[in-house]
Amino acid sequence: MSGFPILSLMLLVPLAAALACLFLEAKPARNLALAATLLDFALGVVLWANFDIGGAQWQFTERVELFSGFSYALGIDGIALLLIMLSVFLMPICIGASWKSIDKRVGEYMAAFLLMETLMIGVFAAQDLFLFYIFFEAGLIPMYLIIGVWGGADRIYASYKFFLYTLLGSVLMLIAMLWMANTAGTTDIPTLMAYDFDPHVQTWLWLAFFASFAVKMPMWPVHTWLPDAHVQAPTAGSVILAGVLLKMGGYGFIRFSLPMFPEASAYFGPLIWGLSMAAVVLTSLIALVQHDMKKLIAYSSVAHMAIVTIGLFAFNVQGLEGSMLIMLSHGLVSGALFLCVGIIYDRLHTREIDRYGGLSINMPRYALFFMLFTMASVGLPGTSGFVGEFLSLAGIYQVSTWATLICATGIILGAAYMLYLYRRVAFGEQKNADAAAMADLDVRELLMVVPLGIAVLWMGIYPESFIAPMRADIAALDARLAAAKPEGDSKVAMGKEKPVHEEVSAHEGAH
Amino acid sequence: MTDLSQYLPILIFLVIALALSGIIVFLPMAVARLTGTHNPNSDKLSEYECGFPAFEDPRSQFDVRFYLVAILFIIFDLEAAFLFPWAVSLDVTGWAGWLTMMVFLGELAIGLAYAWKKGALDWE
Amino acid sequence: MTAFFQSLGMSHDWAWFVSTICGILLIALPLLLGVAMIIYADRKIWAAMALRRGPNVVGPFGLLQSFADGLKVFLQETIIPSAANKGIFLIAPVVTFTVALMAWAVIPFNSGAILSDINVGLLYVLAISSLGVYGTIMAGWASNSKYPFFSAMRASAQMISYEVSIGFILICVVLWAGTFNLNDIVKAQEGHVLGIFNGFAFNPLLFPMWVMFLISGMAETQRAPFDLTEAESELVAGYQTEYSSMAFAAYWLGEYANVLLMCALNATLFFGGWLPPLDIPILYLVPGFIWFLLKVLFFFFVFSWVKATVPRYRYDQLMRLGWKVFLPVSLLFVVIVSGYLMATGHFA
Amino acid sequence: MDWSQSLRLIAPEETLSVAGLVLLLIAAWGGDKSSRLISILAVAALAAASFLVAPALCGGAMGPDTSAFFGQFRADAFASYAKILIYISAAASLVIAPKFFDRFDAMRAEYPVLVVFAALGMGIMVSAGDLLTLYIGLEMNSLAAYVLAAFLRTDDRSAESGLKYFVLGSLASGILLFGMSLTYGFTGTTSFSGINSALSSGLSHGALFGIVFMLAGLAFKISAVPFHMWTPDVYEGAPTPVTTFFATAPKVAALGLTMRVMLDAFGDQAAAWQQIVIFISLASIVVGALGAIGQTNIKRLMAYSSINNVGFMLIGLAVATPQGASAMLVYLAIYVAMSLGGFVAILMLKDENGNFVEDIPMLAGLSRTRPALALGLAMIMFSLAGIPPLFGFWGKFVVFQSAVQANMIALAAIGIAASVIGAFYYLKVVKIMYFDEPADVVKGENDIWHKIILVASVVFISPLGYLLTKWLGGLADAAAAALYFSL
Amino acid sequence: MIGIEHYVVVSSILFVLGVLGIFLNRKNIIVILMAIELILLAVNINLVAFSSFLGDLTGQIFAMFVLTVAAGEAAVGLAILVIYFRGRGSIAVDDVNRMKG
Repeated sequence: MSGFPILSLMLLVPLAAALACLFLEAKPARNLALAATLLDFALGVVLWANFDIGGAQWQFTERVELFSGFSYALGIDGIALLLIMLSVFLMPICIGASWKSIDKRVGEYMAAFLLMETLMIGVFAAQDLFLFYIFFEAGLIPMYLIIGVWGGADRIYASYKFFLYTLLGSVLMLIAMLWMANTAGTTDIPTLMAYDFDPHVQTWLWLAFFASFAVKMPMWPVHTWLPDAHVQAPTAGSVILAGVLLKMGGYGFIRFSLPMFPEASAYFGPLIWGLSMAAVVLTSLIALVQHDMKKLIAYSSVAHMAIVTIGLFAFNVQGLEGSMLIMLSHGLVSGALFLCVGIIYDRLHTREIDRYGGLSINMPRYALFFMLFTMASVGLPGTSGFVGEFLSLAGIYQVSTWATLICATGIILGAAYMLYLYRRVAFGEQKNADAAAMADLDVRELLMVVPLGIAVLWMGIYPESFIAPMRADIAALDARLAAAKPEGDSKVAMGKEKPVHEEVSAHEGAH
Repeated sequence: MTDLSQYLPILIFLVIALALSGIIVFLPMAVARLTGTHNPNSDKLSEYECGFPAFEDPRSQFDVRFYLVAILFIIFDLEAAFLFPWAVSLDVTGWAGWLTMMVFLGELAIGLAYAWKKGALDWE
Repeated sequence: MTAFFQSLGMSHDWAWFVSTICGILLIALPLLLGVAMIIYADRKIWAAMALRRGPNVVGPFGLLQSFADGLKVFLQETIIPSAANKGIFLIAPVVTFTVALMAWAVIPFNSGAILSDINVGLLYVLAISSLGVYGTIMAGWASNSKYPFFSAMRASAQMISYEVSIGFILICVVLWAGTFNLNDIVKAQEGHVLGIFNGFAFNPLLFPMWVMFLISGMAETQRAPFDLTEAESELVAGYQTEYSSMAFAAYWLGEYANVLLMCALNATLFFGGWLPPLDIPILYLVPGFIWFLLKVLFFFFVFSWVKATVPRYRYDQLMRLGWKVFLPVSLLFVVIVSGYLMATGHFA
Repeated sequence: MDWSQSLRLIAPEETLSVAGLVLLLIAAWGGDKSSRLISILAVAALAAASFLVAPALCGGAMGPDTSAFFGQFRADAFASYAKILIYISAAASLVIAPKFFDRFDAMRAEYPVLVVFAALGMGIMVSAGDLLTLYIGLEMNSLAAYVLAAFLRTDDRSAESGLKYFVLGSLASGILLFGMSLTYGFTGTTSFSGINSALSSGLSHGALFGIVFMLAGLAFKISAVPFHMWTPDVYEGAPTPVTTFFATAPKVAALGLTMRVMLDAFGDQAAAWQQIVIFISLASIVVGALGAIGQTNIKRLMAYSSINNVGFMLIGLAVATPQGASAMLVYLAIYVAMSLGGFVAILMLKDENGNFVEDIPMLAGLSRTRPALALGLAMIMFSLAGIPPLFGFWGKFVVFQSAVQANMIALAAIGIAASVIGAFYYLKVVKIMYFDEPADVVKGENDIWHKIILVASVVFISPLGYLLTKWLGGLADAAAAALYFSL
Repeated sequence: MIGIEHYVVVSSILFVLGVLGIFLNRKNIIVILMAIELILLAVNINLVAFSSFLGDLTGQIFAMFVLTVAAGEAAVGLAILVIYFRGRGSIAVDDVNRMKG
């Protein structure tokens, strides 16, 4: 496998398909898009299969000096691998989700999605600072169009908000990147990850990156674009937005903020914790009173991402691994939840929770999967959500017990609003005749939710598959952060071999 | 600094000429007042238009060709400004100066030809 | 002259000042007198050509006719039309007349008899004569009357049209003389052709230029056959229609002063100024001033002669002559003359 | 220096002069019937001139060998770079013109001639090594441009735009000249290198005033805030091919000239003018962006966009380093492509009767009725906004990079943050084309030349453009080096 | 003795008058053209004065170029004004408002 530019190929396949789709009629465009995404998924599987766990940190590297000022450099480590896998896994599902619901300008729609896929893979695979930036920023254009053209009634406001918020965040990052490239004399990300910037300057650089990633993530209080964008975006748009685009922020923290500016990260750690705590509680409370299903899930995303950030800034292996797992899990689960919303939206064309009810009666299969994903979102052990949240909280506990306490509250609230949602939608009496007459999942929809369900369960039951590829990278990151690690208040003492398990189970109980 | 003393007589001349023409124009006016010749009335003071009262604003639109002449004059007369210093210093500039000016005149001639062909020089 | 006044006990500066004043008066006053006489002469010549008598009542042979006319207009009422822009209306004749006098400051009447021997005398003359347009256009505009306005437009268009070719004609002269100083231009004409003829006009390359200059001069001064500005049938009396009394006379005088200036320029630039016509020592016994005066009078005769014999041009013919004949031809002659001078090593 | 060498160095100018004069005669004798032939010949002349300047650019010509007529004229790589852009823009505005003017039955033979003369003047501007040459070039360009703006004689807006352009352009020339006269007076020379060495000992107040006035005059010419007010009106009123020309070639020339003057003549005194340029550039960015928001006429929008873009380019000047100059040149090249594409796309917006559509709301739903055109325009808009992966981003990128390299991080940060405001109105155009219900107005047929130019510029600004970064950067570096060599 | 500063002051005053003439004039476009000429005149005074004081001819040559170009500019300006007047029937400054924004 060595030497074969598989990453470039993965970028090229959807790009070429995107261009072709522009010129195609609706039906062939759908088929081509599906074929291309499936092919990319297959390539992703090949990629994972060939990924040498425990081998070199950066694998599948490619480097061509095509440009002046930056280079076409690709390469992945375990972290990137998993996020790429997430992307290529979700894409065919997105295409499937849009199979029927999108009936106007299908070619352009598919082109936008395929372009999106290229850019997402590019973000995770880029090994050059500016190449990363270009992929990172470019995602705005197709997403803007997806929301604006195929979105709901308020789509224009939402698309503007999405675009301008994100743009403002990322241009500041560009300046920081320019400064870094100038100071370090290189744009190579692996090199920069090991470069020690002056701690004083780090503060500014960190803030500039933070501006971008916080908006993208999104962190409270700059999250307000997300509910709007989600509500207005078409189903597949929401899936990809929640599933992958939000992860770019977290990936940015892991790839840039933490390793490149460890001192500044430590310095700003409390800020992050504060914001995250506020986000978890506030957005959960907001989610509790939502009447719009998508909005509810959107706010839940903000809450979940807050746990990610707090885990990231715990400065230990547990926190980092946990955050990564939450990201992966959330990618699957929130995608799946949006899909579930989309499925019933396609039938009733409303997202009002009150219009539904008792769906478990006429749509038992749907109710089953919806429940699975709800539980995963809540973080029920055995589903993907549990592992990540547990590890994250374990990580932050070592640093700040208060933060852990408050975040755990958030998780309880999360259970509340998700279960409340499920109860209102799936149980209770069938108030609405139309809702009661809705058909259950068809084959296409099953084909979309079943893989998601399997993945959720797999991740919950055997997370090692997902932790293994990134273990070495997380360890490296942890080592990089070691010097700046803040002193925790929980005074966790390294005990003997056995009590470690007790400690874990104790927390589990509290959970 | 060039010697400007030769211009002083011109200045004096200007003063005297102004005085002289002032006398010519204004003295009779004063005299007329003294002799009582000054006796205006509205008919005398109306402008001359073949015995009719004026029909229209005399400064209303007039022929655009006057503009054209003015524009052409500005162009061609000012080009001559370059010729004057050239003409007296041809001994210094030599063939290079001559050739340069011929190029310039050639361009001027082309401009003239263009104006001619376009009918800018025709009055009717 | 300065020395003379110094001998009267004045300081040098004062002596210079007084002598300059005297010089100016020596130019201006005879000029006025000369203009008066020349008007008389003009009418006489014109009459003679038409086999009429002309003015013959006032004074011997009517010699005092102009003075009688002058006295008459002097005692007339100066009418300022109510619609006129009063200030400009009154300044206009002052400008015209002043400008007509000013140009004489650099004309050499004799070797050294020049008020202001500046190095760019010719440019000065060109500049001052260009200013003449202002008097005309101000009069036309300030009168606020249709005919004067049209006349002023015509007059200025005509003047500037011919100024263009005059400029190029003068370039030819300057090329040959190598200077702008009128005195030096005169000197450069000494024995210019075959060592005998004093005057550029005898030079085959410059003769056409002189012809054009003469004609342009007539157009420039709005003399017949180019007196379209005062074509009585169309425009009454031209831009000075609304003027009366001495203001009117100021135009009259200024116009003739300009005619005389043109004659003087013809003499100076093409016929050797105060030099005798031929470079023969015996002719130098006659004072230069006399030669100059004779030449000026001769050209004035030509002007009168033309006025008496040539019918008036139409305006389009006038413009065509200026733009389509004189301008290209003079341009061509600049090329020819300078080329000839370069080729013959005139400057070497 | 000998004459033949000088004459060889100005070969492109000679070509254009001769071509212009010959074409003028053809125009006089052939009349408007020959306008097509004249256009073709004019394009050929511009191509020939480009061919003649190319070697100097590729060879990175600099130094004394490129100095003609005792340093009055410089045929170095910098000049060549700018000239190629100018000639390309001029040729493009010739190619797109006939279809436009045919509509008004106003394709006159003088149009190509004027464009050629304007291009000639602009070439002289960027080659100027002396205030005198500068002035001649500037006026040669301006005089032709004033006439071009008023070229549609029957159209009120065109005449008004010509008038405004003339009045404010002359005012700018006057201010510039006044600055030049002061500079001359207080340095005793008009040659750039002479001024530079005269100022090396220090800057007198008079010379400082000279710099300020010159900067103000140049700011007028490049339509930078606070001297930008003529731009929207002129861009709106002038015939669209002429606007295309105005938005591209004179911008290149004026910016090139500004660089030459500021970096060459006043290069050692950068501290004296940097603050002003920084202010001008940030003000242009903000005012250009804010002013565009309320516009409904797409040509006005593009005018504000050009003000905005000039602001970004000026950041490269404010930096006053070779990197900054090089970045500006790269930005210029990209900007020219974007403007050309943008205006050609505007030119292609015609209703079924062939009338030109300039109202932005009329573009509603263009993506459904004319998908290819809408895609092109949308790409140009995103590129103007500087959103990667479109090539417009690269221009901003290099400019900000140079600012950061010169440690002017605050400038870069403010500038780039302000670019977000600009994104708003570019998005508006895209929104109207893509999100709104079709107004179904744009229906007209289009000329093949328009399509070719649009496709060419869109391909250039597409991500494929990045493949050119190395080459373009190399040329710009050589050009900037030439600019700095003459110090 | 009149020094260079006097010339500069005079020319500066003329320059300012010219600029003000353009911006404050609300009446007639011709006045604007004249104001432009005034600016160029100020420039020429500067150039010639400096040239004379520096003993360097360049300034005078420059002044001549300025003169010539000013003439060309005036010609073009008048031509455009005539076109404008034909279309609009007015040369009042306040009427130049077909485009706003």
